[in-house]
Amino acid sequence: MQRLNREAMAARVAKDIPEGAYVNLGIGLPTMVANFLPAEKEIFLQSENGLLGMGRAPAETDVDWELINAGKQPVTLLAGGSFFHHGDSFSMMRGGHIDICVLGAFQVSVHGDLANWHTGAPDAIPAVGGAMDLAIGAKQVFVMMDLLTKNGESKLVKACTYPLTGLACVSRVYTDVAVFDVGAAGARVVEIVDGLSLDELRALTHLPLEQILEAA
Amino acid sequence: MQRLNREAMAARVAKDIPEGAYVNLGIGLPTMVANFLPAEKEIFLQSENGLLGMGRAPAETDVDWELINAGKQPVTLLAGGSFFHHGDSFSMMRGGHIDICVLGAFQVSVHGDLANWHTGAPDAIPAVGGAMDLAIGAKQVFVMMDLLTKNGESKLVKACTYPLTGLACVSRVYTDVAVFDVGAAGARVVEIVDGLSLDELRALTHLPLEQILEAA
Amino acid sequence: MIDKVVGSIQDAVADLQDGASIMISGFGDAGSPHELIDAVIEHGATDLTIISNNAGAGEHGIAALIKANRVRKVICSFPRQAASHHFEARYRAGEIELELVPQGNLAARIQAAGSGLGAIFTPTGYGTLLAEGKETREIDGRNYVLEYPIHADFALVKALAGDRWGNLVYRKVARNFGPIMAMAAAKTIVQVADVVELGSLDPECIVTPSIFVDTLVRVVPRATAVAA
Amino acid sequence: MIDKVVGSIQDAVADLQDGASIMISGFGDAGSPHELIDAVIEHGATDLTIISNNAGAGEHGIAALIKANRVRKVICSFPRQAASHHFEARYRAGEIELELVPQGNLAARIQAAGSGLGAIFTPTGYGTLLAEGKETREIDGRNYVLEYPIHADFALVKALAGDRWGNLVYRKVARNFGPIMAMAAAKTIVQVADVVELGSLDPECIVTPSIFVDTLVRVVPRATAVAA
Repeated sequence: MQRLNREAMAARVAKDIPEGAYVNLGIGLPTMVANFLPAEKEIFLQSENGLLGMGRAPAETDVDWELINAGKQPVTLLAGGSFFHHGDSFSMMRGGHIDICVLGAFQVSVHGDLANWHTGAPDAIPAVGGAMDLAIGAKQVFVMMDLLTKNGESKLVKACTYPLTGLACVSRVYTDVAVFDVGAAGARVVEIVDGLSLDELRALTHLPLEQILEAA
Repeated sequence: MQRLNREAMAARVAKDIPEGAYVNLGIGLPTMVANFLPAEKEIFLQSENGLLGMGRAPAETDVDWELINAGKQPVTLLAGGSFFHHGDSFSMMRGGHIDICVLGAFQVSVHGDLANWHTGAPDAIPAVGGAMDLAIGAKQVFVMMDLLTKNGESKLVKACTYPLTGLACVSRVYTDVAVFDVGAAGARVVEIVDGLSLDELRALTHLPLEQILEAA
Repeated sequence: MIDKVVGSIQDAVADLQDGASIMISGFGDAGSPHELIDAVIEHGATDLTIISNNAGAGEHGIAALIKANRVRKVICSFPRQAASHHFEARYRAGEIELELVPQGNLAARIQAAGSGLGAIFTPTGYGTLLAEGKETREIDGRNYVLEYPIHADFALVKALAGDRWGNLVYRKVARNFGPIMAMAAAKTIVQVADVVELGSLDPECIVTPSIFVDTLVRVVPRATAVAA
Repeated sequence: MIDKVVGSIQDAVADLQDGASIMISGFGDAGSPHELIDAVIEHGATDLTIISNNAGAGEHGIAALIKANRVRKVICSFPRQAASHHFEARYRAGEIELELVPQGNLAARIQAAGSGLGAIFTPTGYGTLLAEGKETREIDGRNYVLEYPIHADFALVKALAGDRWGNLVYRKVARNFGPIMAMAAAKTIVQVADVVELGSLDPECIVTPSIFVDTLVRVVPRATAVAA
């Protein structure tokens, strides 16, 4: 089985982002998607701490700690980029203006419920940041995650057991072994990596999955 | 009786505006107050169409129709003035940031209810503009009006008969013959023009008025 | 390459449809996109709902749209201006519906739409005719009226300058409703006096970031057009 | 003449009181008014409620305030950062109360306070732990949670430059919560790297108009201070 590594997953997500899209990439794994957006396409990256038109990481000598992304990493601003306050930034995110948001997850349900902010561990200090806003605000929410936990349990589930971030908000899930559409109709398989059968995927997830043909 | 003319009323209101105050002057008579603000005091005039730090009318040759006040008259911008959009402008007005707002009125009740937007005439086309926002948003709302209508009826009333603009919002009423404080305690006379007695004022208004001493 | 600038004002409004709701920037004439409105008249769309501060005055802008009998409903704060005779005539004839909204509620409801809020408790209008029949609530000793967001299919906005991504700056009080309407409409169409190079607008001074703008068209200011 | 600039950072925070609620700008270190926070520690006010995006990290800023045991409650979206050990220790010891608010709700509730709204129906958090016990409502087929404004006695804000009236401009993403907190506090205290002449800030580019600012103090940027 040709399991995708992190770079390959990021490249796969990047393939689904069209030119002209306004995109927010969540902290962590989703940030890597930026590295795979084709240079010839103009795609607008928004960061919730107040910038639109985010560019790549700067050279070490050009680091400006007042020009960082939501993950507090130094970034650059493209020509045509802009700065704005947190009110306007979250209006973009909550008002339906972001076309695509890419997030990591602990679990996603077949109906698109998302759990990605809290493990529910009783001693954990809760922290939510912008996760719940991103989950409900973008036109499309993509999730990137390994399909299985380290213990081999599917993170694509019938119903989330972790505390929810948002209800019925995810539209597509990119994993290391398959891509799924999720939503009202349940989970459907869009792509499987070479060497993994649909039956094997059903066995991994314990879900009655069907594959759909995607228009190329 | 030394009835105050419009200029004298405007000057009287101006006397109660301290240095550093953020002030919105309503359309019509209140606009005249600007002419009587002492030049040596810095007082900040806000106009709801998006400017703060409004200056006097420009010379005819300097008129700019994108630099007007809420009454759509050409104005100027002082050094230190700023432009902003309608959302921010009404946040200033509704969020308690304006210290004093000066408005005209059809009627004011002794408890500070204001009627200044609609005569209630069945054939009138209703128009409210920012009147209701100004009435409820400023820290203090001053009203400027002649005490009597052309028919000799008091515009300071026990209860407004015209449609209301706002409830219990006016704090002080400046008229051509007296200045009143209004509010929960009812109307009290702050000043009377020379030649008019308190009893005569009671007769004009049909109100059981008492005079209060104001700290000079 | 993304270029939101279209070549003609007719192209800018090409996908208007009958029955559309349209926000129109401006406070009186300042910031009113007169040329875009002329293009709407030329386009022919009718049965429109107009959301704007005023209902037009004189013979241009919204007044011309009303005169051409394209407007079914106006949502505004101040329809009664000097020379608002076209609105008045249609209104008195019962040919146009009016939803009168206090100016601050108009701004806040437009902002609520742009920001994704479901409803807001606003202080303005409580206890008045304009709150009749509306839900009210006392919160921390003060009374509020529940008001709902105002969305629109289109926003027509006038700005000073924009770039091909759609970033905008405005001029003086012509800014007024432009930035908040651009956030609240499904499609925002902007007329600018100048289209500038990408990167020439200071990122600290951009008032409307590109995300809120769909289409730009350059409109030569009238005075210049006459001189040219 | 109105001059909101005070001569020392001690003067800037002089009227703080025990039990005060204080908004503090910043997203991580960017835009955090570290020197004003140091002045709060020096001032001695305690039993404070802090409203900010984070709960401090490392040894400076909000972390130092918590370390000094001045904070009773934190209202924030993301208290768990690398090196947020001072918050963690107090929180685990039950010495500090936490109200966790999704970042967009935090921004919207601060804006509601600054704008005079009584409450807002917000889409974020519906169906989650953070909405438990809160009023909800379905509006136009979507579910919302009722959230209330967050006011504060003071806002401590870091800006790039200001003038004696209190007009402000910011630098890059250090802007973040500054402009909206300045609108929501009874008293807004700002540290700026530069105090500029009145009229030298472009009126089209002023981000925070003077009406939202009460006190300014010039704080020489750290790097410059070392060099000087």
